[in-house]
Amino acid sequence: MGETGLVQILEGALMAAGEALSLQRLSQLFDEFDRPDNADLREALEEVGRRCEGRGYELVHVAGGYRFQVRQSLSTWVGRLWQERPPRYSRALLETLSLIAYRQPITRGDIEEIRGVAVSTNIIKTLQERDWVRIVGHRDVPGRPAMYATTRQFLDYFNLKSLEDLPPLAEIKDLDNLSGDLPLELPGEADEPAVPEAPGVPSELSVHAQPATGTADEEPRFAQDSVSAD
Amino acid sequence: MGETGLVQILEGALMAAGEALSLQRLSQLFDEFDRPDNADLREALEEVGRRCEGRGYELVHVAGGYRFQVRQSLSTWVGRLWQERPPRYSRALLETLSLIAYRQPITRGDIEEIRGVAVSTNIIKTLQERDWVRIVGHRDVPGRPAMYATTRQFLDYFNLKSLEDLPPLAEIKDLDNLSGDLPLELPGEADEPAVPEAPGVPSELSVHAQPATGTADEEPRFAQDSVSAD
Amino acid sequence: MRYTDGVKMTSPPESPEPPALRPAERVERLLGSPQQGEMPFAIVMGQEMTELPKDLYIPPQALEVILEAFEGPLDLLLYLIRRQNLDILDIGVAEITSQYMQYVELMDAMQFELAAEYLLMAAMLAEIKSRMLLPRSSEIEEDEEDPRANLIRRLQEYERFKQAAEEIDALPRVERDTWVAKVEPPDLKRDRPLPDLDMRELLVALGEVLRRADMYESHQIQRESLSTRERMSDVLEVLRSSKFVPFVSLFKAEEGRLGVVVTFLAIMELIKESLVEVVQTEGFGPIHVKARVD
Repeated sequence: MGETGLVQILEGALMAAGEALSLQRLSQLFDEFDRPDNADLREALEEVGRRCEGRGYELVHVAGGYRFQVRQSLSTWVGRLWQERPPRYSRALLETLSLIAYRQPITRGDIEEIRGVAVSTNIIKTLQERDWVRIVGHRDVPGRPAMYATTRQFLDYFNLKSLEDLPPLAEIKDLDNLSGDLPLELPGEADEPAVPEAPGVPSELSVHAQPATGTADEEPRFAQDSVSAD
Repeated sequence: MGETGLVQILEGALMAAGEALSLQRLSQLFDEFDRPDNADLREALEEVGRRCEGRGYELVHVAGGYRFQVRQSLSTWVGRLWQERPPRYSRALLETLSLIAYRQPITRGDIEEIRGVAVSTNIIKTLQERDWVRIVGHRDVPGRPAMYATTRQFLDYFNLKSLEDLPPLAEIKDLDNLSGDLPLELPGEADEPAVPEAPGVPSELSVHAQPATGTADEEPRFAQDSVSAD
Repeated sequence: MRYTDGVKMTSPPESPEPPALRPAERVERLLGSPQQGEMPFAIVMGQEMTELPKDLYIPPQALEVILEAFEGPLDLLLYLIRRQNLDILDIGVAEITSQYMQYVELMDAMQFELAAEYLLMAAMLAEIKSRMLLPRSSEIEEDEEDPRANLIRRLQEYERFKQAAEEIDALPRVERDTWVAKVEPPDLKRDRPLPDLDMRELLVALGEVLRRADMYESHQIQRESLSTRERMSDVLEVLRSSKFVPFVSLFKAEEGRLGVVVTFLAIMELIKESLVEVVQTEGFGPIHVKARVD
């Protein structure tokens, strides 16, 4: 088998890159006169993915593009390569991160309102230093608070292709049938819209359409995470 | 084929390590009670190597141990992953080059006199290395300064048959129109325009001593004047 | 944990570490699980107490751990509700309030600097409780919302993000569950790309320098024929290598009359600028040209 075909070139580049490579970056590996088009690249990438069958790694497609990565089933062993344990993140950080992820663009005030506690500056700083979160603007209210959104690096880190791949938010239950120690229950109560401004699922979805999310991918409709046919 | 066998574990670890792994380090990926011995490891590594046949990478055995390496034959393509963006020439270099083009043969002193600031050696060196400028003689004055002219390569780069094809000087008089069409961000440009019109500039200041031109600070910053940092 | 050779394992091994205790579990460990007693042994603030407030027997050093375990008053309330396997929609405000107050009082008693949010929540709970105890007049009732509604909405909203945070934490993550390939690249012949230059950039630069030069009047660029200047360079190039060159050899007949004139002008200019030396050893003898310096 040839060793400088399109498939081999992609294999070599993806192995060496150390990060995900977009179709655009992959195409730039080639001179203009023999640059493969995106259809060629996709086809070759599928072949690259198939060739990972039975290997200790797989080709995955995340927000930033394609990358080889260790199969999760091997993390027990491969993780021992490094002395330090992977960083653990506090609940406060993860809750802040999830609010930014699902509700972006969002201000610190919004986050504090939902969490019911102040958000420490360190958490925001850590999230920004990790390149998971960035400021995408300022809300036009007094104080012009910064609005935060997640980044492509966030999606890459958590193996996501877009915000739509985030686990769905739990639904909010109706307040219609409040019971408990309320002394009286009257029929009129049921007519009342229980959660007048309930955000519900549809408004959650609108978040995904935000241009600021960094998910504008060259092919948002790619169906599988993993390209390999295993 | 299983995905958590010895071969797969080694593949995953070697791919993720980013450096060569010795037999000892590889064996430490395993719990004591199911640690493979060196013979097992070697055998598995041989299999890992065989499985690279026809791939864009290979398993090599170096002093530090084993590592995957992208095949040398792919360096042309893979190398482009790290290709630097071409730097930009400094304003000082552009001015120098344009004066050489339009006033050749010209000495460094001539250029400095017109530009009002010293011309760094690096600029001349860069232009010579690019083969755009050459020394065509030395003026018979004290110090015998070199006289510079542009080259055939300079004309070729700009698709000119001869210097006569250079746009006439009259055309560039209408500078504002010209730069208006250009999305140029020339170094120092922002600082400069105010100066020539500045009413407060004492006329007796010689050109050489003019500190306010915005380019006067270029001389100490050789690194910026020069394109290449090497 | 064993790797298998050649056999696909159905369930991939999990992280070697024991999973982190959920905060609630940590608290349970410290406090012991609540147990329902048979009979109320006391009535506190009108509330029957059927269990010992075990929360009160917290060793001081554990307090910090407990507080750390909660991400604020909403989290603490959620914990109290879930500990009793209650649905958020079923919370008995009076009971939750009293439990919440126990925590707050305890924290206070331990002189733990209590975040203002906890006290704010305590006030809110007390208000809800009092509103619910008030007899409701039937006219107002219809358009009056359940006093708990707002609190419940906030609890629900917080809980979904608390849950989302746990789910995000569980996503396969780089550096913990997977690693991105980073393999040695081949030897790279890295040629540094040269800057691109647009003729217009050059012109803008020249225009700028000329404008500056004009300003100081001392340097006027004359508009000379570029062909002459180019030819000056060419002549100098020819003269560069050798010593004396026959004057006539600098002319090329095939360039025609104009070419001859341009070359002649160039040599004249070079002489004027003292760049070349012209010698003629005898009258009407051959003329030789030499660069002034070699």
